[in-house]
Amino acid sequence: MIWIWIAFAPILGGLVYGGERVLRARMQRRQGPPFLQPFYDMFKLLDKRTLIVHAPHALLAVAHFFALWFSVAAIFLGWNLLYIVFLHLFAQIVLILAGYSVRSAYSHLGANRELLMLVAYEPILILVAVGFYLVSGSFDIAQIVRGGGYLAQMPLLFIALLMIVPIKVKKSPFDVGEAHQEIVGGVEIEYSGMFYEFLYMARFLEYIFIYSFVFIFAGVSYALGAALVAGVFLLVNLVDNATARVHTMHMVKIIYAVAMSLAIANILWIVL
Amino acid sequence: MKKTIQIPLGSQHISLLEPIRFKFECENEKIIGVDADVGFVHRGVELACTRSFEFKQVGYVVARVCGLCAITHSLSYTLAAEKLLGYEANDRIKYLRMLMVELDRIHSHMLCLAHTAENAGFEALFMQIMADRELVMDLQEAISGNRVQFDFIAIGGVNRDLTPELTALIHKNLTLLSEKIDALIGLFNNNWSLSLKYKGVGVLRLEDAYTYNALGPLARAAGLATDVRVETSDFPYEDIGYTMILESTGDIHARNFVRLREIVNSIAMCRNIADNLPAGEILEKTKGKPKGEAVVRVEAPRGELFYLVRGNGGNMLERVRIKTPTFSGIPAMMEVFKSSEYADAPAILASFDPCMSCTAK
Amino acid sequence: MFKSMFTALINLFKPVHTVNYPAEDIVLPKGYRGLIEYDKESCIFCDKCEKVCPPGAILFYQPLEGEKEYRYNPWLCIYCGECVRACPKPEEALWQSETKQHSAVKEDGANEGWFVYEEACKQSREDFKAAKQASKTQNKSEE
Amino acid sequence: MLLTLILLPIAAAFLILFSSKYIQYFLSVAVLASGSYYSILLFTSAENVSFYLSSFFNTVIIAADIVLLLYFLYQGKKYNSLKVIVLAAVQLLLFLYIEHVSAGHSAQVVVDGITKFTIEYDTSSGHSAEIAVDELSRFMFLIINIVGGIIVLYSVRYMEDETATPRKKQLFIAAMFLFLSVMNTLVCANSLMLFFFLFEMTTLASYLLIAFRNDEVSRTNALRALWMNQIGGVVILLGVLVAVLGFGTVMFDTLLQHSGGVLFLSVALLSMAALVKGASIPFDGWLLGAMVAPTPVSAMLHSATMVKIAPYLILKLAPALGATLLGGVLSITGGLVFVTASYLALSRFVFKEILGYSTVALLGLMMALAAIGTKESMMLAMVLMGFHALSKALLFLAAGVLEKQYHLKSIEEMSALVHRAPKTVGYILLGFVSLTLPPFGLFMGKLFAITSVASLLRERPLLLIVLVSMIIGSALLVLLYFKVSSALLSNPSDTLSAEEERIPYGFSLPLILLSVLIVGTGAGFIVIQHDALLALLALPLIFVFVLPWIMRGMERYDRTEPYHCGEKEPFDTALIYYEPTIRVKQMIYWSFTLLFAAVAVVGALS
Amino acid sequence: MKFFTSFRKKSPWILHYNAGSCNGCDIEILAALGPKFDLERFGVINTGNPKQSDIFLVTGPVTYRSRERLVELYSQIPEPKVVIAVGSCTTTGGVFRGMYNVEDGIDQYIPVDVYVPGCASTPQLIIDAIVKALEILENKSKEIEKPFKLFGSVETIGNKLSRLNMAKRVKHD
Amino acid sequence: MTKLETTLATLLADIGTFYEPKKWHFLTVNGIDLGEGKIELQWIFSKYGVKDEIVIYYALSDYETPVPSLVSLIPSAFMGEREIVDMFGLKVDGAERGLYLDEDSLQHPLRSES
Repeated sequence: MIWIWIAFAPILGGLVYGGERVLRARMQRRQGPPFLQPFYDMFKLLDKRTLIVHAPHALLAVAHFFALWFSVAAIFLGWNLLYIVFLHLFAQIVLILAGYSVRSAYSHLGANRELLMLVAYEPILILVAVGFYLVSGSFDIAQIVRGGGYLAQMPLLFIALLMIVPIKVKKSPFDVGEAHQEIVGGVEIEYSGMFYEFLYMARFLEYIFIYSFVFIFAGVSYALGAALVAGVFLLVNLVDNATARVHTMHMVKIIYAVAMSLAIANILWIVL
Repeated sequence: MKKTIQIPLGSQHISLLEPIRFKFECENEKIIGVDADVGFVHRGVELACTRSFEFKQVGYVVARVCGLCAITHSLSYTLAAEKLLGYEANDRIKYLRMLMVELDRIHSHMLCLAHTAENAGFEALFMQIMADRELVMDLQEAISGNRVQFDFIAIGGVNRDLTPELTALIHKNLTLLSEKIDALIGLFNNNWSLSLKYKGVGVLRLEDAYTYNALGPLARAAGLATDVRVETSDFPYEDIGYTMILESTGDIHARNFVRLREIVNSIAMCRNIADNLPAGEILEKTKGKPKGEAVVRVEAPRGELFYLVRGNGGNMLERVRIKTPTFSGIPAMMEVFKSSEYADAPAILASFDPCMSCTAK
Repeated sequence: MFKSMFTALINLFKPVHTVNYPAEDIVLPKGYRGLIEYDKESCIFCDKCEKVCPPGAILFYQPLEGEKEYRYNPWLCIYCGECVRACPKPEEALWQSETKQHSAVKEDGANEGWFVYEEACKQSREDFKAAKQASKTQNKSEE
Repeated sequence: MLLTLILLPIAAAFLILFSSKYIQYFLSVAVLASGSYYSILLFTSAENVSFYLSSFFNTVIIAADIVLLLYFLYQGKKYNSLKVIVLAAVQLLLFLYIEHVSAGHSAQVVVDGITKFTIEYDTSSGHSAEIAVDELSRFMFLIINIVGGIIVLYSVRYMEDETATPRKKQLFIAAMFLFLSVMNTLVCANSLMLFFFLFEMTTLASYLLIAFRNDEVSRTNALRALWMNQIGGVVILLGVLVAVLGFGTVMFDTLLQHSGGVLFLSVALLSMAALVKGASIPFDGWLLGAMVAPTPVSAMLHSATMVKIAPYLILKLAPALGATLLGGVLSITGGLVFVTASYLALSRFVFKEILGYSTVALLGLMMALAAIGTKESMMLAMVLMGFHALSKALLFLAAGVLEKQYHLKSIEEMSALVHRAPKTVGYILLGFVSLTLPPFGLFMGKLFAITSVASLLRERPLLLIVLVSMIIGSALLVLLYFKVSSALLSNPSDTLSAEEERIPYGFSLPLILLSVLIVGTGAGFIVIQHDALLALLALPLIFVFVLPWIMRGMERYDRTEPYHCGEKEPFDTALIYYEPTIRVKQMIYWSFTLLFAAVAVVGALS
Repeated sequence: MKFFTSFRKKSPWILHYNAGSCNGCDIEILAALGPKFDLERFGVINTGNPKQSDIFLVTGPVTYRSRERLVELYSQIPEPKVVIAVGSCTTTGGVFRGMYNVEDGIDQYIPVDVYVPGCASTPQLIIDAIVKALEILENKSKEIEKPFKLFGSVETIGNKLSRLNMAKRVKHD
Repeated sequence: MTKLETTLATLLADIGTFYEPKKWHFLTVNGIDLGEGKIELQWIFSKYGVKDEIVIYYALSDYETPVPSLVSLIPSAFMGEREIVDMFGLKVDGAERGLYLDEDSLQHPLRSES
């Protein structure tokens, strides 16, 4: 059963993404694309002629996708949260190396920004994991989802997590890594056709990855988890529709000043 | 011995509507040097106006110099030609011309605001302004028959008249629009992320505005009180409730605000015109051929548009000199880019509302 | 920011602005400057429209015998309406309709075909002139 | 066995002076092989041994110490460095005073009346021996002999390209060998006086080797390294003085058996020496300056082995630190050094300096873990030491290759290096990845460190600072390493033909050895820790095996050029910098100086 | 494959380039992306990146300076691709036909599939054109389409093509 | 509109005494080809806040005489100067060609002979 979930994780993420595009359009009072649009895009991309800049660059995108899938699978398998965060870091680094491996200004800028994003959200994710550990006594997700009451014990950590969700799903105000109007998609820029598809699907997996973190805050109650995810999903899109993109350094500063202190305060609260 | 990174912006870039090529020398993402190439849209209109087109056609040709300020281009040319022909338009014509120019200003300013928002990464605001902008686009289409290229002004008058239905439509749409603009003013003032992105970014100081001869909304945002609408006597702007809008900070926020408040002012002027339209012919026959030299300045949405037309009494003109607002704005623009962040560059660029097709002709 | 968030939330329950265009039609306003239409019957072949047209989208082909042929390239036309204003018989011979032109595909030869036609028109004028000249001289010689 | 470890390098050093190139290779391989063999053997035999030094030997050491300090004095006078002179004089006075004081306790030391020239083996005595091999020492032997041996092997090849007289080259290699021996002795010294002597020997070694190229820059940097390290010597002597006055002992183990009283002051002073040797801020200056030395020196002294004295010393003192306030302050200092040094490294552009700063940072982390003082955290500190030595040695050696083969030092010049030197860049990337990413040892160490610190949070909330700095520091290091790789990568196209890169065997063999060790030990560590995580190993496998295999199939795709907005402009990469302003920098230095002083104050107060 | 081909028309991503137009058509493209006309209904994303685009929306009569960029961008779009010339000056040169610095329509340089009339072209016309382009896109083969002219000297073109591994497919004349 | 005659030699001095940045707005440099190799150059200024106050300095010249650059007085003049360099093929110190025209474009298009 778990393996089926893992296998269908990208599709699940695609549905979330499709839903989001519709939702965003409606918030802007547009009709918006069809719900299944991400899948249309996927199939179309498979059909395109593939132009690559050079082989390692193209293959690193594939590696990014699979490494990300691996980390999402680790979530479903209930592994140690810390491993999952670092596996995800591995996937991101692969992408960053890909960004650096072409001689293109935008790709490099995008990779730089991805790195800074990493610096911003990774500590928060680890602190969230530490929070879970302190409350539940284990880093293992399998253990964590058997417990409960996380929201009551670590509300500030939850807010800190909320602050980094826009970074991960590339939503305003923290969509600096993609920043279409500035760096035309950043690291994605040199990909086309099939290899771009891997990055496109990796985005679906990012959705699953970050919303899983939101989900496990509910602990044993799956209904609450679903409600949390839905709520956060709506909230993130509302914020996306109400903010401009901030600078990369602003983002890092905001995350460090606000989210980090919230997280630390919460951990102190648990500990003391 | 830090090396710098060269970031291209253009000629094709998603944040650009028109081809302009910037090459930013950046340290990290901070711009320390700018190189600009503005000649992508050069078509040779000035020469064509004197070689291939007769003076009556030139009005339609120069309108195609720029889609956004089409009406001001044809208006400036027409005024110059009328001066050469010794013709003075009646009040109805003047009012109708002013109406279209102000409507054009509203739509151009709104486009600029939307584009600045888009380039600042605020997609929802872009959509909101574009939706509101459709109100004025519909109005223009109803009045002139086309959304962008109005071809409304001809030598000797205007091509179309205002019917009572149109007057009603103007009132209806502009009332709706002014509510939306009020909401926008609140939004631009209060949104936290917009203030990060706009306030204190891309500052053009007043001294620089003087030194680099900035003009139009850029200059007014820096506090330089210049507006061709008060510096020429071709149109009775004072009669229809013109006020000069000035801001002092000179950043993107100030430029946006100048535009927003000018939209409010233009809406009021348009409604005044629609209410108090004098009677008269809309198209009068003109006689003769242009002879002599005439200079015309008109306030386009981006600033002063300057035409110098010289004719020698023939069907063909001798010289049509077009000096467009963005052409004068570029030195100031390049100055402002320095020491700002690359991440702000698209928004700064859009806030200058550059019009390359004007610049390169 | 919170106000915009609230607006976005409210917008979810408001009707969309979008017009589902190809499925449902957008009504063009009265006086929309659409295609230039021509009635051969009323035309007096004064060539005024051809002369005033800024891009040269109206051309008259001059066959050696018979009436001139009117040609119009809607993909070159800038829809300014100057031809209609120049026409001595507006609304009869030449008028601007409110229909919009459809897009062309390769087969329509929007550009290449017109290049050929421009050449042909120019040639036809010269040929016609030459023929006229020839006939004139012929007439003269006959006389 | 221990004797072999100590004496063999000395013998080799002697022979080197009279040998040609090939014999040099042979000797270094021999030392590497036997050193590794014996250290592994020692490591696997879980037996603690100890030695007593004869009184003659002690006298020799005292004499040597005095000579050494006088040499420092002389050097200070020669190069007109007041700091060196003053510090050397202070050390000399302190040293003589301690000798004078400890003479009263000498009855303990020369027990059994051994007067022979040799070192004698004795396990029966209940007294402390001058040399005692414990678990920690055996682990250090592994690092010193294997990593150090590899570096020596590398330095033989490296010296071939150096512009210096043959005699000087031989001396250099001999010095490297001698250094191995010194380190081997240092990590099993139980006597504080012996430890001080060897500590000063390492200072001398780094001084001489930094000054190897003998130009202006090396000279000033060497002097700076000298006086900064002398501060370490001074605090050690102070610590010894306190120990002697307080407890009447100059032995580590005896000292640590005591409790209360001035113990904490003594321990604090000794750990301050660790901070100095570990080049923690504000002493980072000397390690950075040391990067002008030939690369094997940087690899050996300044990242792989010598600076490891710092965490070693803290680990040695850890039983006394435990859950005390002093331990807390030390671990916080370590954690903050980790963050700050990672941050400061972001503004550097010389490749070796970046490596140097990241060494400072990771040493801070190790010290923090060691100072926490639980069994688990100490074990992790050791693990980190081991993996760090391997990875950093690899990186430094690769940096040396770049320096010798391509004459590149600054990363700014390394743009698109992957095109010219794919293999070297591969090694560098392996080094970076092994320092940050799963499934390699260092990453696993950090991971377990987070777990272990998190588990202590409830008892010791102060450790939250360490935890947070660990997390942020790791993130900053990731930023640092992969920012650097931005310059190396950026390949225009893989269809351009390039000359094949040839790394001489003298260079490639050490690199390969280290890489194999990194991967092997990482895998081994995973197996020991957690069998289930073996799946993680699949990740690098993707890169190593699957991707090149697929790469062949990539021929069929069409190539295109990068997007430049439609223009055809070349693009120069450049690094991004995160430079602190001068005020921030000053603040950092001042606060760390205060923190350094706080260690002593806390030690004195508790 | 037929299965994948059918998705082409459901996800046309556009690249917009202004080759010297008066920006009237450009603002209409922007308006078409706005809420009233909302091109995203058709799955359109304005990617701004040739490598991920299917539809090349060009405006402007091709000025001398934008020729190379036009061709460069065109050749970076992977097949199958459709080019739409928006506005009369793009189609035929429009009012700029015959001016000294323009090239009378983009079909002098790249193969155009759909010509949109209008000066300026309206969002309705642009939507019409995209709908038409989608039909064309669906029936296109994946054969490499090449621009009529490449820039640079002949030698460098040959070099470039062989370097980009395209030489075996594109026979340049 | 006031037209003041000047010469290329005295241009810098004339405009230097005339131009005050806070009073006058520099519009542009204009050239008009008078035929037979003669060219009329115009420097156009307008006054801030005053109705219809335009001052045009003009000078007669030919294609070959170098035109002095006003950039030292008016930094924003370089755009206009580059334009006349392109359009008339004049020589202005410090102004490069190529603002609008490429190598294979029609060179100096606004000359009457072109």
